Amino acid sequence: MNPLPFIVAAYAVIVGGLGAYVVLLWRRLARARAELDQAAPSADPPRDDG
Amino acid sequence: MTRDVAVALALARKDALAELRGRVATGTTLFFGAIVLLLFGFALGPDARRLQEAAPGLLWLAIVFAGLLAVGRLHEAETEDGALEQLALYPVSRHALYAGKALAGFAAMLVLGGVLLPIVALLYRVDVLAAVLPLAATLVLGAAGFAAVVTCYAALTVRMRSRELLLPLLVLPVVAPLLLAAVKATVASLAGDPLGELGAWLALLAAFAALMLIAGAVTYRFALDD
Amino acid sequence: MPPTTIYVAPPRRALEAPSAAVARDLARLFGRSAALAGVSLEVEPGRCVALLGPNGAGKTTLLRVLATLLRPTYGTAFVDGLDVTTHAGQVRERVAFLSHAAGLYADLTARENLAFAATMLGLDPVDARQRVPEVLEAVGLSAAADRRVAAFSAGMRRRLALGRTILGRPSVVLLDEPHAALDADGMELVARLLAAWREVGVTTLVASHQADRLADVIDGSVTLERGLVTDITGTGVRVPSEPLAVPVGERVALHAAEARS
Amino acid sequence: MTEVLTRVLGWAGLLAVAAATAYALFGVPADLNQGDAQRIMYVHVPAAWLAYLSFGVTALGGIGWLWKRDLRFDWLALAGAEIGVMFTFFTLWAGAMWGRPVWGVFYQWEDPRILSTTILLALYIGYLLLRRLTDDPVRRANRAAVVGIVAALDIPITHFSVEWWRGLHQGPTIGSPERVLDPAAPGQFVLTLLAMLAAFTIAWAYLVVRRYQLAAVQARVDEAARRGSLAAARAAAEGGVPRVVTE
Repeated sequence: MNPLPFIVAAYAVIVGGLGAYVVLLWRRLARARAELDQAAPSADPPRDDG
Repeated sequence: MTRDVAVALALARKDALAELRGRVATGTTLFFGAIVLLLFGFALGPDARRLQEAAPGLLWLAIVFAGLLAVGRLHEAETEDGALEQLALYPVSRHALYAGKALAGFAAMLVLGGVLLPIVALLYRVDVLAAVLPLAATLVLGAAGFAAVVTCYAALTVRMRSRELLLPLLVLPVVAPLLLAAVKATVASLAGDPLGELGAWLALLAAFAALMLIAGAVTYRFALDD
Repeated sequence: MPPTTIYVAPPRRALEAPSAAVARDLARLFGRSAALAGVSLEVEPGRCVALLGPNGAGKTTLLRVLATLLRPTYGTAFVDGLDVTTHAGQVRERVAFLSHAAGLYADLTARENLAFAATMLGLDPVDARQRVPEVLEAVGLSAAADRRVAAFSAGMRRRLALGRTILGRPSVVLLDEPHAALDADGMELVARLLAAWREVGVTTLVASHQADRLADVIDGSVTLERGLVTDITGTGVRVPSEPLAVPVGERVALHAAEARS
Repeated sequence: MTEVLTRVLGWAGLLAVAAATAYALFGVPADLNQGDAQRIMYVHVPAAWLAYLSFGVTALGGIGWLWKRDLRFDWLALAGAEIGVMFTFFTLWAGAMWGRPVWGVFYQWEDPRILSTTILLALYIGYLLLRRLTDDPVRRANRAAVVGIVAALDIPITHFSVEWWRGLHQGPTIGSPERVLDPAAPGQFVLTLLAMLAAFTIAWAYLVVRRYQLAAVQARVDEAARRGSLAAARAAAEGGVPRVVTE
C-alpha cells in the first residue's frame, strides 16, 4: 500500500494542529487581556459625585 | 488511631444499616445488574458457546455499571437531608471518613458480585462452582479497587448537578485496568488457570487497590471539603 | 409539663482567645452575587447573640463560614482565635452547628441517629449509652426514640437535630433558625437550651428573623442586611477593636459607638 | 522580559519544528523494512513523549496546589492537561496513519500502546470536563488536583495491564514503534528522531508558557469581576451611596 497519503495526513494534522492551537491561544490571550483592561477600572472604587 | 477505626466502622455500619432498612440502592442496583446481564445475552444471540466465552467480560461490565450506581449512591444518600454537611463538621480525620465510606462501598460491591456471579452462572451456563476460590479472590480485590476509586470520585461529584453523568465519565477510564485484570483473572479462574497467569492478574488487582486506596485517603479531604 | 431546666454539659474546652468568634471583612460570593459583602464583628465568650435580618441578608452564610462549611472569598473568620480556613479541624472540635437541614438519616431511628453522632463526636461508648437517652428526654423525644426518623414530622426532626448539638460538648453553638417548624413547646425548648448554654459558658450565635422570640434570652444582637452589618445592639458583640484592612463604613462604626455607650 | 523570552522560545520552536520536519520528510532515507511509512514515527514518538510530559506537569501541578495552596500550580496543571490531550490525540492519529499502511488497520487491538493511549485520552478529557463545571477557582483547583493525581497513578497500571493483556508470554510485536530507537537502527534514523523530539519539546514549552499565561490573565479577569460585584453589592447595600473599597 502506498503510504504517501497517510504520511501527508499524519504531518498535516499534527503540524497544522499545532499551528491552529498556537493561533487559538493567541486569540484567547488577546481577548482575555482586553477583558482585563475593561474589567480592571470597574474594580476600582466607583466615583462618588455626591 | 483507634478513634479513626471506630469512626470508620461506625460510618460503614450506619451505611449498611440504612441500606438494609431502606433497601433502595441494593435492590435497585442488583436488579439493574441482572437486567444488564440479560440484555447482554440478547445482544450476543442465543449461541451458548459465545455466551460462555463472553461471560467473564459481561459479568465485570455488569458489576462495574451497577457498582457505579451502588457506590455513588452511598454519597448521594448523605445529601438527602444535609447529612454530608454534618459529617464534614464532626471533628474526625478525613482518612477515617474515607475508610468508612470505602468500606461500605466495598461491602456493597461484594454483595453485588456475590449475586451477579450466580446469575451469570445460570444465564450463561458457566460452571463457577469449580473455581469458587480464585473467583472470590478476584471479586474481593476487584471490589476493593473499585470502591477505592468510586468513593473518592463520588465525594468529588456529589454536589454537582450533572453528577450522574460525570461520575461514570470520570471513573470508567480510571478503572479500565481493573476491568481488564478482573476479566482476565476470571477467565483464568474458570479455565483452571492453564497458563499460570492468575497470580499476576490478582497481583495487578491488589496493586491497583492498594495504590488507589492510598491516593483516595490522601485526596479525600480535598474532594469532600470544597 | 416539660421540666424548666435542662442539663447541658459544659464545654469540653474553655475558650482561650478573648473572643469566641471574630469576622473581619468577611465576604463570600456565590458566582457574581455577594452573600456577605464585608462583615466585621466580634462575639464575646459565653454570650448569647442574635443574628437578625431579613431572608437573604447573609445570616446563614455567616454561620456556615464560622462552622468551616464555607470558605470565605475575602476576609477572615476565627473561632476561639483559630482561623476557620487554616485550622478547620480544631474549629470543628469547638463548634456545633444546627443547619436548616436536620442532617439526619431517615432509615435510622432517633436513638441510632444520636448514637452515630456520639461516635463521630468522640464520646466514650459507655458515656454515649447514658447520654443518648438523656438527650432524647431533654428534647422530648423519649417516646419516639425507637421510631425511624422517616416517620418524624419536621418539628420532631428539628428537636432531634437540636439534641445532637447538646450531645457533644461544644464551646460555640451556631443555630440557624432554630425556631423553624417548632410548636410552642419546641420554642420553649430552644429558650431553655439557650439559657442552659449560657449557664455553662457556651457561646451561642442564633440566626433568626423573629427577633421577638429571642428578646428574653439574648445579650446582644447583630443585624445584617444585604450582606453587611447594619446594626449592633446590646452587649456581647461589637465591631472588632483592631484596625481593619477594609473599613466597613462609618454607619457600622456609629452603631457600634451607640452600642457601647 | 518574560514576554521577550517567551517570544524567543516561540521562534525557536517554530524554526526547530520546521527544520526537523523538513529533514524527517525529505532528508532522511526511507527505512528498509517499512519504507516511507517509517517517517510517521518521527512525529508519533515525540507526540507520545510530550503527552506523558504534559500529564506529568498536570500531576505535579496538582500536588503543588494541594501542598502550597498557590493557584499558579493549578494554572500549570490546566496547561499540562489541555496540551496533553492535544498531543495524545496526535499520538493516536499518527499511530493510526502508520498502522494502516504497515499493519493494514487503523486501530490495532493487539497493540498495547494504542489501547493505553486511548484510555489516557479519556482520562484527561474527563479532567478538562470536570474543570469546566465550576467557576470557583479554589474548588476547581481542589477537584482538578484530585483527578489529576489519580489519573497519573492510573497511567502505569493501565500500561502494565494492557501490556500483559496482549499476552503475558508473547514477545514484542514485529514492526513496533521501538524500531526507530533500536540500537541496531542506522544512526541517521536515531538522529532524526532525536532532532524531532528536541524540536517538538521546544514548541511544547512555548505552548505551556502561553497556556499558563492565558490561565493567569483569565484568573485576573475573574478576580476583577468578583471585586467589581462585591463593590456593587456594597454600594447597593449602603443605600445607594457608593463606598470606597480600599485594598
